[in-house]
Amino acid sequence: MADKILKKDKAAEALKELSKFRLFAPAKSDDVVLFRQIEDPAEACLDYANSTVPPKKVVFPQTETLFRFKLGNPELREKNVEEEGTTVIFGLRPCDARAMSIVDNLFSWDYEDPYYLKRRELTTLVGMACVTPPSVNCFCASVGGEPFGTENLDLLLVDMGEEYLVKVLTDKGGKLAETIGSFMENAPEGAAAKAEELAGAAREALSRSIDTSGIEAKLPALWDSPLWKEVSAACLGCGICTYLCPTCHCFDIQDEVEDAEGRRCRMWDSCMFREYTLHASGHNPRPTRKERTRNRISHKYSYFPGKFGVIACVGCGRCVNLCPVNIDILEILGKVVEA
Amino acid sequence: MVDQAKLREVAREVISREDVRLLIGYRPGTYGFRARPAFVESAEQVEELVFTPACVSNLASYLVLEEKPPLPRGAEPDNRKVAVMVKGCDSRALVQQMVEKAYERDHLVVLGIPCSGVVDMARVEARFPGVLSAGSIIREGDDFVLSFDGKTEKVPAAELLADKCKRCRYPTPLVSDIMLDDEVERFAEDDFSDIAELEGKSVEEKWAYWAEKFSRCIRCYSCRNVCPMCYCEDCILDRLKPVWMRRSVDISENTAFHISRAYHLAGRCIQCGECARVCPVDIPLMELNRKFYKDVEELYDYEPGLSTEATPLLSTFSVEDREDFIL
Amino acid sequence: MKNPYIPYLVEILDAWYEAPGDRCIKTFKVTFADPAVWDVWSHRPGQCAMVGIPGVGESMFCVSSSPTEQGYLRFSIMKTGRNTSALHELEAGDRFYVRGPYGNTFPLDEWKGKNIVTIGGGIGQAPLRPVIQYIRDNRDDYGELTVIYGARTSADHCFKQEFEEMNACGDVCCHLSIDVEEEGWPHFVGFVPQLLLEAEPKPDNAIAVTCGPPIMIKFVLQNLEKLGFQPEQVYTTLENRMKCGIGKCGRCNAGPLYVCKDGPVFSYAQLKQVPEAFA
Amino acid sequence: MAENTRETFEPNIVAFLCNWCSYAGADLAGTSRIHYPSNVKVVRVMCTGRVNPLFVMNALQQGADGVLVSGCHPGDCHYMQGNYYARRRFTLMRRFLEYLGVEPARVRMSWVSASEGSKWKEVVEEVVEGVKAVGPMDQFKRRQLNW
Repeated sequence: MADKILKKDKAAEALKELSKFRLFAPAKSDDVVLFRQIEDPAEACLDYANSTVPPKKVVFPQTETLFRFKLGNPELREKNVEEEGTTVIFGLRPCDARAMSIVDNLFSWDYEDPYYLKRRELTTLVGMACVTPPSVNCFCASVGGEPFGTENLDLLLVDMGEEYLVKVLTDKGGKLAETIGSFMENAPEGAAAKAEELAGAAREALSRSIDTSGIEAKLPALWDSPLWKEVSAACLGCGICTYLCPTCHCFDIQDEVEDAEGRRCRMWDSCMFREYTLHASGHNPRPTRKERTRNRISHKYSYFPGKFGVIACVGCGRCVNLCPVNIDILEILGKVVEA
Repeated sequence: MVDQAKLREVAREVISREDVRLLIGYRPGTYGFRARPAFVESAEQVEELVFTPACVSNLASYLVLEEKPPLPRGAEPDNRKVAVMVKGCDSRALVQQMVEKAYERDHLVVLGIPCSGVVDMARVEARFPGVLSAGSIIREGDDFVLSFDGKTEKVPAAELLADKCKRCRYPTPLVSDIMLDDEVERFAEDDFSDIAELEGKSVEEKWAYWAEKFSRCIRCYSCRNVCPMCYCEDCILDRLKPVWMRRSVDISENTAFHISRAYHLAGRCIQCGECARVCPVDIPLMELNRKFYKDVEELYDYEPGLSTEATPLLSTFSVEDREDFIL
Repeated sequence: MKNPYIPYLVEILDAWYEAPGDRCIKTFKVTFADPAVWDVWSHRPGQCAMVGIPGVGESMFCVSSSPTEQGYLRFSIMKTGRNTSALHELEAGDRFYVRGPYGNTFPLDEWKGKNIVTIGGGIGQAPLRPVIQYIRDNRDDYGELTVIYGARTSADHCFKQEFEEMNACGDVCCHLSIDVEEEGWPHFVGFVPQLLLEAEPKPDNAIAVTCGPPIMIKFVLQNLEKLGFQPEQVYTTLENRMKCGIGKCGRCNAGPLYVCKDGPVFSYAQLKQVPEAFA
Repeated sequence: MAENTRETFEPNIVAFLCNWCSYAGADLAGTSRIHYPSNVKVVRVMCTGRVNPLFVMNALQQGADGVLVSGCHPGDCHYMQGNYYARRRFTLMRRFLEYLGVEPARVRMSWVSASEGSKWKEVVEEVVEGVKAVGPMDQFKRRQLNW
């Protein structure tokens, strides 16, 4: 399908139309932007930098039921993800969309994870290109992304000032575009070229970068390096860097019972927590934050690429922006390169 | 403001002492205006130390955060002292930790920094976005002077000051071995006006307010981990037997988490504001802590973190304690 | 495709205690409630399964029976936490849930024609039991079988009867030990690594498999090296906390390895490349 | 549980009673055939000092509409001081829960001695009336959200 134009004053109507699906869009709560299920287009905030919590939570909810049961009854009732129906994530950043394609590797290797994959199948991703980098700590271009990246997106919106240029990237995107076709018009000649120009400028505007070549091989060799103690000294051991990472995917499984009914559910977990690896015997293979930090970096930049051929980091900068003590993954990687 | 050269000189002397193994201070961050904790183990490292209004962290947390895995057989633990730089508010955490017997006074060398207020980094970054190269913030009278990318900007202090500083009762450290500057007179009072409005609302309005805040919580536990008073080795949040708080993230468990966190700080919170600062989804955690703080002061005339001779609030009582609600 | 998170219901055919104490060990002999599951279930020695009770939780245990034992699965479980305590409450006729089998297996086909030495300590014998059983059921395919096993006391010995049988039958060379002297104990007294030196198995055309507490494994590996075993000849199993069992949740990672998928069986040669494996 | 309307609402009250005074007081009410509302579910503890304030939170999560903590009168604690500590803890907890939006009527405390069977009746009546007036607890009860 040819490129379209969605005038900004029509955006609300388009969102209204899309809200017949399960529609997630960035919305403001106080000063925090989070992806929320939107019923009223007025809640959406499309003029935003980036969401604090990545939209991974739509396809990989922080807590989700795997199956339900009644005590004393052997029947296990599987959660039916299909029931959630068609889902649209509107206005996500290209890095966050790319992150989902990275996580897809994990959830589909060997055993297929039915919950995640079904949700991915049901979800259409409508991206919002980064005309200006959302933060000084964006470094998507260093890890295979682009401010105008289209990877894994079904539609890409480019903010051209008065209007959005809508690029249709997949059939799924095409179908979605049709449902809001009446609010859009054909893109005038030159719009694509203007978008190209903006893309180039956005790429130029990225202020941080890292040369990742060689890091994958180098990390295992730095196992005993003193650098890990140095970079983890300030670490508080909280879950910010992992929970807010669009590619982090570790989870815990717990059973919950309320009266005679129960469920087995899974919830995000973080390798930065002490309990994460703690054995029942009291032994902990990663006894301090030093080992946990080493694991976090190594997993993203060495183990994951070793297994799936892609770095498990999209350069969104959240872990740098939001770390309470300014632990900076680019600084750590810089030290790895230098070491 | 603290003379940076003097600060380094003192730090050099302290870390050179044989009975000191570690000095915890501040150094410039990796970008923009940020500053971050510094862990100095040798005299060579002192050159990077700074103290500026960007030094927001409460370093007292690190005294109780250290993880001590079992030592290899035959190895002796390093029991030498730890030196730590503290602002007025941070020093109260040390006092309260000692009240609770987290460690002995002579475990520490305290470098006190009389402080006229630190910035709210979120406000600074919102006002001057996109600053990557190292910027500096200094205090000049009633203004903060920010220098970055070759520019200098003067901003009235009140516009960038952290909220906790606007009501700081104890700008000068209450405990110190070496004071790095002249005492700062109390420049603000705390009348709890920030929570008065909410206190005056109906229970329905209150719950609507908190339900929205708690529903955002992602349970990263940064508020717990950053807190200098949250240092139980075995936290009930991590307990699986019994399960106090389920790990599932929903309004019920999130509320339970916030009640537990705040209650465990009743009569212990020393108002450093770190929890609210680090929360990635901006839950106003200090509004919870301050409710307790206010009630404790009002009911029991008690302020935590003022004297190492004090008894923890809930380990004591008075026969005369109010009981007007008891049937 | 079947949802891998949904477990199969099993019924306990028989259950008995192997060892007493706070951390007692109980063996469960189970079969699938739905016999049709046997058509899709096939495990090999070394493989694991998630065992649990809805409402309590799940934990990973090795299947301690050999596939050559038809019609049932066995699990030997030490009481350490919430889930294992709940499992220990169960008796013959009760039911719980199992999903799997997970992970890789001991390369028993590659080992054909070789002498096999198993070195186990405490509950660590559970993953070795299917190896021993498998070899005994395919006795002509393998050379000598040497079983070295120790536990703290004679009461702590798992699978006592089977050791007695093995001692009697003569096709297995059996070495047993306890840590501290006991009256009437006819075998070795001391730790398993010492017993290994005592037994002195020959490295020629041999494979050594060891399983037990980390500290024991550490010294067994050293002593096997002393005896001339090459890292390629030595196998062990790793254990980490696990939640999903299917290579998703990330919890069992030891360096780049997913213990639940790439393991639990590893050769010492492999593990030498992964420092975290011995952390 | 059947749907409750405000009119027919029968609150679920969890009462933590100390072994020495309030439990005995409630027992006395029973043996004296004093009728009192059956809404309270009693949990006997050795002393109100043993009642962790988080029990209140947990009870409200699990479906209680109100919580009552009851112990010996000040000065009469079997362990000398347990009720004094409890008094501080619940004073703070009650105010805090009110601040979060939990009606104070849901968190009550009383002193009932072993001889006060009739006071026990009055306390229960007052607590039940109070909770009835504010209706079912639905702020942060564990609900089967998205189960």
